[in-house]
Amino acid sequence: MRTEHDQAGAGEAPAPKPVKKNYIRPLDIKHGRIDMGHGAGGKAAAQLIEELFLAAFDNEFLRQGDDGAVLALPAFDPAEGRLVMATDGHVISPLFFPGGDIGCLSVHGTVNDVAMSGARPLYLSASFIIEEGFPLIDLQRIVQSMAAASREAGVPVVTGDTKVVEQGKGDGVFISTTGVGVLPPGVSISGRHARPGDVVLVSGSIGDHGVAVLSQRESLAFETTIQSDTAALHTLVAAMLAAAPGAVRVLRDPTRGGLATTLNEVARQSGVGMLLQEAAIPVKPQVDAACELLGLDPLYVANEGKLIAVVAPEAAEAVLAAMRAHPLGQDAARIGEVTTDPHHFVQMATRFGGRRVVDWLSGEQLPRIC
Amino acid sequence: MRTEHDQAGAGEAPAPKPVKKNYIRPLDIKHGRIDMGHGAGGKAAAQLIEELFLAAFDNEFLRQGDDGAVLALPAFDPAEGRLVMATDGHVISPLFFPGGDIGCLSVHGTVNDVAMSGARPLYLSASFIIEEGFPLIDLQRIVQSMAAASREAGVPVVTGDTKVVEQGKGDGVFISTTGVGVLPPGVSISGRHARPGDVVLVSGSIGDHGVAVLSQRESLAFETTIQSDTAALHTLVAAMLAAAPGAVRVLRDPTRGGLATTLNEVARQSGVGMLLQEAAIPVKPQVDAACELLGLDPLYVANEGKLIAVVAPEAAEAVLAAMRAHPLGQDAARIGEVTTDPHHFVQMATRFGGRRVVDWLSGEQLPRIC
Amino acid sequence: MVDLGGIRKPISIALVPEAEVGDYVIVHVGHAIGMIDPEEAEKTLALFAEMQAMTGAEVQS
Amino acid sequence: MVDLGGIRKPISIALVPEAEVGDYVIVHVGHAIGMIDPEEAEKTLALFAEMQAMTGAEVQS
Amino acid sequence: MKYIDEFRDGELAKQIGERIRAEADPQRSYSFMEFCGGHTHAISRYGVLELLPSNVRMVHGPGCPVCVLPIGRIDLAIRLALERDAIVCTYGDTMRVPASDSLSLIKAKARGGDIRMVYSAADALAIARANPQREVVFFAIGFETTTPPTALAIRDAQREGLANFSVLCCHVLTPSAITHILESPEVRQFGTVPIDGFVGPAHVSIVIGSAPYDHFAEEYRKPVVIAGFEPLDVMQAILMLVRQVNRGAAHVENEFTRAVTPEGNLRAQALVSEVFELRPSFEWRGLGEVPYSALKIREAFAAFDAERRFDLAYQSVPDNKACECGAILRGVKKPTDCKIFGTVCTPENPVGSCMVSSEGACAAHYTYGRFRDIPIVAATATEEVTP
Amino acid sequence: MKYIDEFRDGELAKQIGERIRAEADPQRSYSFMEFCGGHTHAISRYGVLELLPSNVRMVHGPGCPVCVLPIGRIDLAIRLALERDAIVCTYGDTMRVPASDSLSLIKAKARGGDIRMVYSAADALAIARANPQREVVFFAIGFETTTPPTALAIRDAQREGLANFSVLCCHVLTPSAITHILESPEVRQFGTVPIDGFVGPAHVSIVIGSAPYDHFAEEYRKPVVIAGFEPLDVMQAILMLVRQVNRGAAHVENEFTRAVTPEGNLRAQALVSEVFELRPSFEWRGLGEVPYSALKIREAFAAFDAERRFDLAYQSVPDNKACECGAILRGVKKPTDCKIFGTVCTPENPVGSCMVSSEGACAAHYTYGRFRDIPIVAATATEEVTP
Ligand code: SF4
Ligand code: SF4
Ligand SMILES: [Mg+2]
Ligand SMILES: [Mg+2]
Ligand SMILES: [Mg+2]
Ligand SMILES: [Mg+2]
Ligand SMILES: [Mg+2]
Ligand SMILES: [Mg+2]
Ligand SMILES: [Mg+2]
Ligand SMILES: [Mg+2]
Ligand SMILES: [Mg+2]
Ligand SMILES: [Mg+2]
Repeated sequence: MRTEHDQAGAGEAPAPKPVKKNYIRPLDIKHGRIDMGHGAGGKAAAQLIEELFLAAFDNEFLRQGDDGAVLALPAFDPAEGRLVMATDGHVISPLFFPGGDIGCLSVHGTVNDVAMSGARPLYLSASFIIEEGFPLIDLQRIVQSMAAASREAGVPVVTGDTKVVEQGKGDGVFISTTGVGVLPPGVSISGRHARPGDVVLVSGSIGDHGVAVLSQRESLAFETTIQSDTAALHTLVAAMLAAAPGAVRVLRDPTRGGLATTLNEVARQSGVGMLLQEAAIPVKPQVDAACELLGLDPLYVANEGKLIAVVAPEAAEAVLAAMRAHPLGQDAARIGEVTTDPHHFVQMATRFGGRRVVDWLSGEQLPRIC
Repeated sequence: MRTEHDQAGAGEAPAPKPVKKNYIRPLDIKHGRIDMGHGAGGKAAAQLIEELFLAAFDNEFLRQGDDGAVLALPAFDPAEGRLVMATDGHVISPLFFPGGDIGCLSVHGTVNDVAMSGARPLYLSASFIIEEGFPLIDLQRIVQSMAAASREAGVPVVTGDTKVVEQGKGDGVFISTTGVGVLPPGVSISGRHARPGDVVLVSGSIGDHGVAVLSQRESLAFETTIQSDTAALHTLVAAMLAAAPGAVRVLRDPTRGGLATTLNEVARQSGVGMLLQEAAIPVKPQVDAACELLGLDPLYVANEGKLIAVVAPEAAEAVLAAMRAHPLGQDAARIGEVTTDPHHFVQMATRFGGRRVVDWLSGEQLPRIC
Repeated sequence: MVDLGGIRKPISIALVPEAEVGDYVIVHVGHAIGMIDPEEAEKTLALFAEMQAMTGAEVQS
Repeated sequence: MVDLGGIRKPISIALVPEAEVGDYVIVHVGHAIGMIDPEEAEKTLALFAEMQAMTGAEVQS
Repeated sequence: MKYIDEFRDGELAKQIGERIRAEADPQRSYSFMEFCGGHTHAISRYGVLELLPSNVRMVHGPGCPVCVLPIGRIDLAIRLALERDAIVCTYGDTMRVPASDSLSLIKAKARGGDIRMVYSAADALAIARANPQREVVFFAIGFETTTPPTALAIRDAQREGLANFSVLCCHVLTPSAITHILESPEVRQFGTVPIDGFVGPAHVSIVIGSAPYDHFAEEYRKPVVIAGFEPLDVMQAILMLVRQVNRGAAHVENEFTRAVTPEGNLRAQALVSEVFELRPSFEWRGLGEVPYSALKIREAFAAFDAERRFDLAYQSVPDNKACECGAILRGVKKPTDCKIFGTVCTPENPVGSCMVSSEGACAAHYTYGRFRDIPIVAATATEEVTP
Repeated sequence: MKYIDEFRDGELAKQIGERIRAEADPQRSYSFMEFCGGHTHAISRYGVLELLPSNVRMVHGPGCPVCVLPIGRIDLAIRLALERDAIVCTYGDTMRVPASDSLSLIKAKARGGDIRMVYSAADALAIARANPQREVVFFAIGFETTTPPTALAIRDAQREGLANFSVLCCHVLTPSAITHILESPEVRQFGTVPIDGFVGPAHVSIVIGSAPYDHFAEEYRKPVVIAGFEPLDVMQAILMLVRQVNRGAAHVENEFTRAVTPEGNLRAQALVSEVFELRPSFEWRGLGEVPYSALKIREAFAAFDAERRFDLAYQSVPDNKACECGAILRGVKKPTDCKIFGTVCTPENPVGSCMVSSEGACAAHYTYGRFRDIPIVAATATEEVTP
């Protein structure tokens, strides 16, 4: 009788069942269709990428599995550095939100993906897919915001493309940006490099962007003074790398799917577990409240100006200090550590004193907020 | 009385009026909206780019005005080469057409834009924007076609992104690809480099792609054996450059807007005119017939595996021979020459013995065929 | 209009029309379905505190 | 179904029901609106050719 | 956040945990069923189980509104969207519940159905106003908490004369479900489910009051403690249940006095009985047909009843054979007893409805508790408060 | 392409050109109006003008169906799309004609109007079948050539009982327009427009036959030569006109005997008169109200008449003040006489309707002939066939 309920009590260790193989049903390519979950940045998205995209394109660069690819430039001396390339499509709705718009977002998002490899972002390209009927005044506002973000980041938009689709075949404007940058020799940062014992840092409070965007959704409409955190993080990265050369193992911006999904990605890529301290994770009270009201978990809400870093334990304080000295890292915090875990679980000691798994986002928590 | 009708007769030169300033009404940003014409690759698109995008992003790279930007890589020795970056969004409808699909098209289109600078294309990124409900089987077919095209071209897709938009906010799948390549030292090819006296070459018959795509449109549906010419042209470019180093001044792929629009772009960029020989322009009989039936002009129909080249007159024969020796240039032809013309008109001596202006595409001749 | 930690959102009080500005309500699917009685809330918290005292006492013993 | 230089497209022949396979028709907005009389076409071409002969003669003179 | 943060205090939690440990009789075990999904969620999300001694066990009940929705009902909603071209509005989690033909509302949406997630019944009404040329159906699910807003929407639609709005009513009743469990053979005859008491619903009780539970306490000799949805509420309720069990008592206590009164929200109750009446029988997923366990729309509001408007005939559809949801909802089995838990059935690809909502027993265990099944992690991860 | 390529032969063109040069009296000038846009297009696209001697001039007539459409009619179509939520189907070029409020059909589409380009009236019918819940209006424009397919569509819609299809009929009549020009004060009284003859319509004549032109030839003493749309047809017709003028003749000749008979397509004519009847008056852009110059749908087909169905009231709207389209359509002015030709008014931003279709006088000149106005280019570009 007792074993029938052993999930309900914690102790008196009944022989736990061996874990089942981490099997998930493969995509039903023959009958399946894309649904919103495939775009939410969680497990369904990861599965789609693995079983459909990676299976087709398979190459050493894509297999790096990071948000930017580190490349060799055959004509150049590799001792001078390597090229990094990253791309992101931006399909956010609404296009304008407190603290930003799709324009600056599309610059920051890609600058950050390049920066998360440790590279210095140099150039951007932009592909616009505009819906017939889109007001020119809105387009101008977006493009000007993009230009301002690009100037501020020092990363020019050097080439672009514009397509127009019929009304009802698009949604205002989609912007796909691609960035290239140069990775200095000796820097090697990747989601694959986390090791047990490493420290997990976050550069500031989480969930601001997603809450700011959701507050503008017609169906949810709530008032908040929260603004999107959208920002280019490459100078913060430079400061961190300078503070402790060689100690930063992983950098990633927790965008779609939020902190939880990003850390799960890293855990899987590196083959490790993580243990987070809920009490240490910075969340603004209004973000907490909005999540409470909407039934969301801030760990899964998108950020556009935050990064997580996995650093060697001995350098953690130095890196943290460098982050806090940077305007975009003032609220940086140490939020957990990397553990040995063949199941690659990200766990969290709750503020309440319990412990739980912080899993990948599943399904679609928040539609199209980045 | 006579002067009132002097446009009707050619000779007896009545004092021609001075040409009016090439003024066009500026965009009405305040009240205007994007219409399908802004995406058709003609003058309206050019105006949008100039008055809205260029005005905001203004930088030396964008001002190059070519389909790919030639960049400096600060960390590297410029004597080893320069980086080239190009991007294109692909929004074609239907997604599958005789001779190809959006997948291979999105590889060829961007490989070609990189190649048209004279660079060797090295890497591609791909951003997918997929409409909810899109069948996985179609997505797989597209991605596999893309992978095959990329492998065949030797240009891997090294990074990507996938977004999903709600039904009615997209159209199956949009693919934005960005390519980077390396431009060998000493190569300088640009739409700005045409000079009077130069020779205009085309690598084969025009209009195949557009006609193949249109034949699949539900509303037009006609039967043809014409296939899209979609192909990666970088090896053809390499052969041309090897045949006459330094002699190739302009390379461009006449995609949206067709041959006519591409040549007008070059004429404007270089500040020259052109005189084409209609009889010399290769057009397949079925393409001619389809255009006759649909009221189109093959000069404005898109190509995806053709290039135009402007070459120094003394090297024209050598370059033409190199083109004809390449499988993708067998039907290459010399179709005209560059003239001095402050109005930057592209003119054409008709097969009929007359002469006409071959203007930019205006409005939307063919919706979304690349 | 409810205010939760600075987040303000319009909700229907058709089900608790007696709610006034300043009252605390329980919100479910966009509707206030009941009010919070501050006195009772304090009592419950006091109960917890009492427990703390008790447990604390035991731990000391 | 019309065939023009290898392009085949279905059109309506409701306005020229007498058209048969092999006939040449004039197509306007998806409809055959009339037929081409091959004899008359030849006559017209002959007229042009005659002209050519005349002009040719003049140029020679 | 006032009246929230205070009830999530980790220090207090530890103290209450120690109290429970101190008062629970080590010679026996205690099994309490939390009826509500809200409690299931709180227990999982805050890690409440780790603060409990090992002889106090929580059994998940059938109180997750999404989990008890039978396939046949979702099929009706899907058909309205796909075959009748209606705009179907529903609450978020309902979108992912598996239905027939490998469909779900979200997949039906991907197949072209106009299916919209709403935050409240009033949003569905607004959609109906904005689309006068379309039929708009609100797929209404939930217990006594979500019923009053649905009743309001129907009443407002009638007042406005909104001709294109209707409700596919799937509202169910908490007391009937509890009775059904207590009447089930496992509990009554075989005694295989040793439920020693209930953590009573929070929000439901705000509406219906605490009085309706008196019946169980008396009839089935089970203590009930109505508790709020915050983790301290749950812990306090567990302590109160332990004390009742220790005393051999079986009455209704109210931990949630700050919001729950004996009589409940009378205005809401009146509105509900104006619009709805008892349904003679309704199928619950896992529990089967349960007599007088649900509501239907009264004759006076028949125009707004999607079942009448579209002449829908309910067709029962058996659950996936491997799925143990039914037994889990009755407290007879636990998620890990299901052969496909965590492998074929995951939150991304739920096979049963318990894997859908984070209030579902399987999803809660998968998402928050899974590490506890896994030895290698459990060894380093359990931070037990050893005495 | 049989019966096409033969009529585009450059060598023959040169010969006919020399013939015209040889026969045209150098002491006088010849002005011929090509009524049809199809001829305007052929002249421009193939560069026919360069093969003519300088004393033979071509005047563009009002035969471009898009150019003669008055603003008020396009406004009606736009309003059907934007205010009545109808699907409006129309032929391609009509999309870009400027209307009131800086709109055009393409801009109305960008503002959310469901406006679709069709290749044929039958496509509009197919759209109506596919969208039974929507009103589908075919915005029917054109001369006698496009009228029979519209009539067919209406008749088929009636036979099928297609309840959601209607036609906004703007079909106009060629003979009325020609008469109107010949009656205009410039031509009749002031003699400022020396039209010496007409190149008669190609496709229009296939339908109406050559007989209807006999009237002008007699009444106004103007020769008419019906010509095909290929460039050699046009040149041959010009030669035939020169010969008539030289002889002082004024009769109807038919260069297009391969397709045009004296009586025309009787079946098409019968169909048109079954469905349509004469409109007492119709506004033409540039020509103003012209009595009995257009068709309307007969009472028997009233259900398919968008004007009746939507109770539309036509409202005349004046053209842009700067626009000289009216005078150009009457042959009184030429495109370069317009102050905004090629500057404010371009094919991308047409101000007047003549700048829209490539058959329009202004667009044709802008697109194909503009270099001839420009000295520096003309110097190198004119390849005249000097005698
Ligand atoms: S794991 Fe899935 S299939 Fe198994 S009981 Fe739970 S919901 Fe049903
Ligand atoms: S140029 Fe434009 S405005 Fe002027 S007459 Fe022609 S169409 Fe009218
Ligand atoms: Mg990226
Ligand atoms: Mg990114
Ligand atoms: Mg491009
Ligand atoms: Mg839209
Ligand atoms: Mg990233
Ligand atoms: Mg490009
Ligand atoms: Mg391109
Ligand atoms: Mg990405
Ligand atoms: Mg679509
Ligand atoms: Mg190009």
